[in-house]
Amino acid sequence: MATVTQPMPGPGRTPVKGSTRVVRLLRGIARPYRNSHGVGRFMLVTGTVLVVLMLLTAVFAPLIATFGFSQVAGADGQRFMNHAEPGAEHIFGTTTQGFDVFSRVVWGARTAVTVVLLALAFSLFLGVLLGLIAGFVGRWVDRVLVMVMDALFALPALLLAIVVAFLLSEYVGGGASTAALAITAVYVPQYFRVVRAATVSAKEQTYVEAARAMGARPATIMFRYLLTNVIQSVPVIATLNAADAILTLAGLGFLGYGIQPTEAAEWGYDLQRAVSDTGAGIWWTGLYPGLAIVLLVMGLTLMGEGLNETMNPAIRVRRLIPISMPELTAAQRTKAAQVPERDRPGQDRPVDTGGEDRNSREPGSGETGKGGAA
Amino acid sequence: MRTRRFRAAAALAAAGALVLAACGGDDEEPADANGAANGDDADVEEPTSELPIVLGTTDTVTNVDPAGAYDKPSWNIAYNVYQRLLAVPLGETDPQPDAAESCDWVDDTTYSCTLKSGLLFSDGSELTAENVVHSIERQKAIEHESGGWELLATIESVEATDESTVVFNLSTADATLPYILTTAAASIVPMSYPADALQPNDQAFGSGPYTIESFDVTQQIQLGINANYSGDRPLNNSGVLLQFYQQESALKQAIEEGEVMIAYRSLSVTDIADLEENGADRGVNVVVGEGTEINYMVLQVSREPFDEPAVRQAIAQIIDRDAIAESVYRGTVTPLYGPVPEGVAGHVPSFQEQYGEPDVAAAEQILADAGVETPVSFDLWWMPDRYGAEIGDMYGEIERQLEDSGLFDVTLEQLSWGQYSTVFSDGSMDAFDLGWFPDFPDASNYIVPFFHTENFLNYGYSNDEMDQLIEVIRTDTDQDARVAAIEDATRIVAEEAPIIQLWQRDQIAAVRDGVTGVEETLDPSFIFYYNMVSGVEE
Amino acid sequence: MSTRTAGSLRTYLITRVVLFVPQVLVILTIVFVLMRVAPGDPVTVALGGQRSPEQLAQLRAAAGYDRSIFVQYWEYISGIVRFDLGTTIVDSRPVTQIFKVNGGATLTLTSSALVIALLIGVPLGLIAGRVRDTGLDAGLRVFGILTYAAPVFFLGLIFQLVFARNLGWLPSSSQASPLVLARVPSETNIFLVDALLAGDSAAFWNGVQHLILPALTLGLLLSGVFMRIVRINLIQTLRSDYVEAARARGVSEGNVVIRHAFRNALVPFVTILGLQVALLLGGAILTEQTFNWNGIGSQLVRYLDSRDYVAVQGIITLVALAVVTASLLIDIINAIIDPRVRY
Amino acid sequence: MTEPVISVRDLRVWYGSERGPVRAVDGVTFDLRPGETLGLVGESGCGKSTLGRGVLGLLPRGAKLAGEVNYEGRNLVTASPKAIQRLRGPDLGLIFQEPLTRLNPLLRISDQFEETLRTHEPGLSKQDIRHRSIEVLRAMGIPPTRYRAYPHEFSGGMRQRIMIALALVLRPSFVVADEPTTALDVLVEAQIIGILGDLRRNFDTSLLFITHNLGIVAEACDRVAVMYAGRIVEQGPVTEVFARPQHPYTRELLRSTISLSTTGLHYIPGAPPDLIEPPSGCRFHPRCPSAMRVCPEQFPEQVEVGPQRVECWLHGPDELVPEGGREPLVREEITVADEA
Repeated sequence: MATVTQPMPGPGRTPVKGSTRVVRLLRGIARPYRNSHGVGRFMLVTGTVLVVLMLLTAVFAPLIATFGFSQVAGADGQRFMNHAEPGAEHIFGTTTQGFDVFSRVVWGARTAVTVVLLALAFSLFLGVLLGLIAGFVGRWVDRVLVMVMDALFALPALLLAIVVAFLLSEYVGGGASTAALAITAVYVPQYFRVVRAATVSAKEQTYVEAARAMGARPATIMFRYLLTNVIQSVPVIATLNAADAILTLAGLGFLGYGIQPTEAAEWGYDLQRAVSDTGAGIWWTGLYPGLAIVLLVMGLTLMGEGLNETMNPAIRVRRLIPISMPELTAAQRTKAAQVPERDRPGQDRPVDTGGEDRNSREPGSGETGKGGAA
Repeated sequence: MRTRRFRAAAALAAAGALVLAACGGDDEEPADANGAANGDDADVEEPTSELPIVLGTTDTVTNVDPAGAYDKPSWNIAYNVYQRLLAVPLGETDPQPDAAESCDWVDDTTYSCTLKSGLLFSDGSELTAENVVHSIERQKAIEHESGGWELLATIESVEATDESTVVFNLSTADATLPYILTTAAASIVPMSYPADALQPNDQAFGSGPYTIESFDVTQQIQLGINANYSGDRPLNNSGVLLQFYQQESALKQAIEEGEVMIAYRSLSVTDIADLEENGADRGVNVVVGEGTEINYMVLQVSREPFDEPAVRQAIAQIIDRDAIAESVYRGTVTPLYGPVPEGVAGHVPSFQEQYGEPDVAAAEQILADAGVETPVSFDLWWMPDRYGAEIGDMYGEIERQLEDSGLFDVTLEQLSWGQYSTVFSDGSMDAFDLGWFPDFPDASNYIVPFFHTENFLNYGYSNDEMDQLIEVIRTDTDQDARVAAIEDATRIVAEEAPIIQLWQRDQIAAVRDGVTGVEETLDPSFIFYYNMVSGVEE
Repeated sequence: MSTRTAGSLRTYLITRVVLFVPQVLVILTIVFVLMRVAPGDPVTVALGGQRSPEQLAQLRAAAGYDRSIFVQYWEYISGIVRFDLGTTIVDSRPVTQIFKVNGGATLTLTSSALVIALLIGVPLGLIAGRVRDTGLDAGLRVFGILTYAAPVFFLGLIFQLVFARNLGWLPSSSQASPLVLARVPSETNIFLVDALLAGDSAAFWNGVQHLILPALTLGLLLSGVFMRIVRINLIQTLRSDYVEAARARGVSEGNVVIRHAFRNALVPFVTILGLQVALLLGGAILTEQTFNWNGIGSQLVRYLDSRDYVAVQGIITLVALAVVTASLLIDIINAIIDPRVRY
Repeated sequence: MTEPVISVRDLRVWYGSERGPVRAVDGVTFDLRPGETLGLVGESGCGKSTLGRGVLGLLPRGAKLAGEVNYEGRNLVTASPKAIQRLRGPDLGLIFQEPLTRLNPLLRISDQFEETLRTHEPGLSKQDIRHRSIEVLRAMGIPPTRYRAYPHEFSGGMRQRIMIALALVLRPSFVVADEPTTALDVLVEAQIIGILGDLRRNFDTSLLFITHNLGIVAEACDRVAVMYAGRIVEQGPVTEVFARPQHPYTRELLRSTISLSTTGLHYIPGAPPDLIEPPSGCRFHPRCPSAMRVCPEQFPEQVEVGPQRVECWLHGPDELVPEGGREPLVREEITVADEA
């Protein structure tokens, strides 16, 4: 009863050239934005703007920041004041160490983005690898991996990250990669689950069987199937995880198990150092790194939820599109002669439903997909 | 019974039934010295003039059994719960009798003490020479991993020759034994303490002025008055509440909110600055007492580049301790120009005498004279988790000072204390930071462990003249000769610069209005005598 | 026929409990492996540099760290069965003691935060789901995201600044004032309960005042998450077949939403609640740190700082056990309230 | 002839979509008399279910409804939501396609009956409710002992009977049964059909029976309406329509049905039309084997052919067919394009 028939992507289509591939990629990225609307679009766009701003800050940190993240004296060799109030030279003021708060916040964006990207890359790699192994090999390998992953999932994320960061720092010191690895440990299980589920269902797909029967390499087909399946859910999980990872990183920094202060500027550490300042009425050392965390996490969460709203069929909202209903043509109209008494012109003015019935499923309900919880 | 009495006092304080303490109370006996015998009506007889002191701290207490503690916070409780044979009175630097009537050298390796009579533990048992023997022997038998038994290493045996006489036989001459006997490691414990295991913290008791009422290292330790205490220390309060805080800022907030009356160790630099400036409006004052905690940088003398004295001297010539104290610590530490801190007999600002003001040109000259190629590059290690967050800032500052001279190329490296502590003595670091709290306020404690050929740093420093001076410092019972030797040693340190002392830190406490006695107890001995403190907040 | 429900419920519960054992074993193994990949053994790490190598070796032997890893693993597991998690190195406390003494604080904090989160998150989630895609929904969602996005220590800091320092309404740290803590005897190690047992209403009130800020901080964090889950569940329920069927029977909109949608939206929420226990405990670590709350989290940090692996391992073990047990309990509760659960 | 219970006039239901309005129901007219059963047949996606729901005003947000649904002198299309809600249940009933998900899993069967009865007859005592519910359930073959059971404790067929009981406990005069047996096996299907037949006989309930199973229509319905692309292209008494289908689509549909005499499988080439941009003129013309030139040009008039009413130029008033309009339509390979 679905009313929209769209051409199905199939094997018979023209091969994709390089440039079209880029176009398709761009289209793919743009799709959620085009398809979204209402609150979802607001969230998606706001989130994207915030995230892009932060990304730009991270990339162009050397240009944006007025000073280095551990610089305590200007170019003239004149030392910065400790705890200087926000002003012309230091627009966000200086810290207890005499660092420029604005520059620390800017460099902190670079740290956060680096760590989170690293962590996402690591956990995607590990999660995908283990998920594929579990899904393909099955049997006891699968069972063991699932148990281990479930167990990791059950441990409080921050606790796990703390312990891993703590253990790693004994080996390799507290750098960005340590923090990234600590965070990785937290998110591997999620990707593992997605990939494993997709692999298992790919194995059961009838057309994989069919392909095998026809002598095609099932691996190729499975890979394609997997890719499309996994790629659909990864953006949402990845953005939401990134948001969570920022918080975990900040938590680690706040507790002192994160990136060490001489290595990079890190918001959580700065906040920790600012706790005393706040008590002394020095608000600027804590406020700005705190706001930076809030903005980035909010941006990522808004983006993730917005994406979820447009990509997850279970909660997707159909856009309400105004319909203009023309009068029936004479031919379409039932002849007056055949109509009992009450037919009067003007009676068939279109009526909008919807006041009462907010049920937004498609007509013919039964066919709509029922997705799991987001 | 004890607990109930204590709670009554606490309740009074909390309810605000406030009578300002008549501070003072010299050698007066606690008002209820016999209260324990009176039993039930102790509540009625409770002195209302002296209320428990609430002391907030960020320190971590481990064990109150002296056999299981070698850290300042735990020792500090031991100092208030147990007696020792000797003690360094407040404001002085020489050991004086505490539980002992008198102590004397019999010969170079024999030391004999006579106990005061009539000393009682809080459970009513008597303190005799047997207790001293038991205390020392179980320390050495238990060798607890976090105990301070190493301090007693030179004591070969202890014997009680009679009820009140105890004799120490040393394996080698040790002039510091009287000092060692003032440490908490030599606290006298009851016979009921097991000989081969630690006494549980909540069952610990001694013959000192306080008894432990309840013990929770994570939140609160309650100390009540030991009714049996008959020592010389005045008792200016009716008990002590030690409230623990994890964060310095929380401690600061607590004293501002009036939840604690004293904040002692540690407040951050920012907190102290703020309290000094604005604390008075909130009823908080900052009290500073002489302190003997030091921080220093060790140079790996055994190999390049620091096997060349000129390189070490050049560093000593460049480092600007004032800048560190001002910019990083904002005046909460004092520049230290020699191994022995100010306030300890034998202190000489030898580095200042040797090098004067920081001078890059002079350093350049020193290096040029020795034919050292510049820049000299080396790794400089520090740990972020031991001596406060400012250490990192300080090494950032030192790196800048050295590199700005153009003579050095410094790579800062850090390691957490757990790893750091295992590797600093294996010679793998070019240069590294450490800190030191003295075990007792004697200069030898700042010289012997560091500069003897057999030192705990294992950094390759060896100097025959120094070893001879140390022999004098260690064994000569003539105090003047020792001090002279210490001063000589100090000058050699400045000349050779194997270790560069950076700062010494005062003891800083914040107290609420109306609290007295804190200033007196903040002396170089690094012992907080709770009994000195009195007063109730308005 | 009516025994079918009870029978299947019983079967389910038995299966669930039986599954609990391997689940726990896996978690314990992970914890053990995790702690054993650490460089050095617990004794060296905690005391290295303060002891000579010979002494360290002796201490290691005494603590059993010189034995094979399998023996140690066996000791660890069998220790847990006996509820013996070893003794901390730095201050010689039995690890179980940490839970006895400090567990109460964490329990107080987390349970009151949970209540706050439920009180805030569930109604707001229901409202937002009901009015989805309106301005109110957008506002509520942004609120939910904001509470999630603000790190607990940042939010806590702001609360302390505003309510404690500037307004002076509430105390900023600890479970109660030191003198109040001192006068309430510890019976249960849960301060508020102890205060009630002692009949000390002033102490109870003092404890409540101290609880408000930390519980609110942690509760708000969780309320955003709860709101999000409830909202999505409600949206899915509102488009479910039985809701449409109810409408087709002319059931009033109010009844449809309350009886059919709300109730049914909360069932999956209870299931997910099990996973939130982990989030709650993670948040508690930071909250305890921020508010000087002497619970398990701050103990963990304390022992981490002093490199006491025995304590750290013990605390992680018990936290993991707590999480698994909580999810077991929630599954059981879920099985009872949702008649469909059966295996 | 008795007055119709419900009379639908030019009913249209359109949905919005990205590409334009979806004309799911596009001008439908029919009447239903008391006790009469109208079978509504057609391919999937032709608007059957939408029509069924549109009559009861149960449409998703954003759908537009026009035309008339006259019930007891009221046009339900323009009636207030509150008013329709009051009618749903006691007057208008709906039986759904998928019984497994239509009962609230957390409520006992008894709760669901109580709720339904309380809503519309607030004065009823608990005793009465129980009595009435059990009575209906018994009629559906559900033993009273199961009254307090939960939905998941019943099989699919039993659940469908419970759903029917729930719809009927208020004795509505008009019931839409939307493929009530599709999800069930054949034996249960027969049972349900039997029950619906009883209902009609005993209570004079009129039934709009939506199905794609022509066999059921033949067995259970008095009249049949054939729907294609949002229009009813042919309606009339079942026997007549099945014996003498007048619309090519009806013919094709009947040919596609498998019966014992079927020798080969027949299907209608091409897919159901796009409801956003339906074919011009007669919507069936791209797939119609007897398409004429006029078919894509003009919308066919409704004409009466015997007892049937048909929308097809084959029967269309000749005066309206333009010159040469009866020539067979020459088509490009339209079916292939459709399938691609």
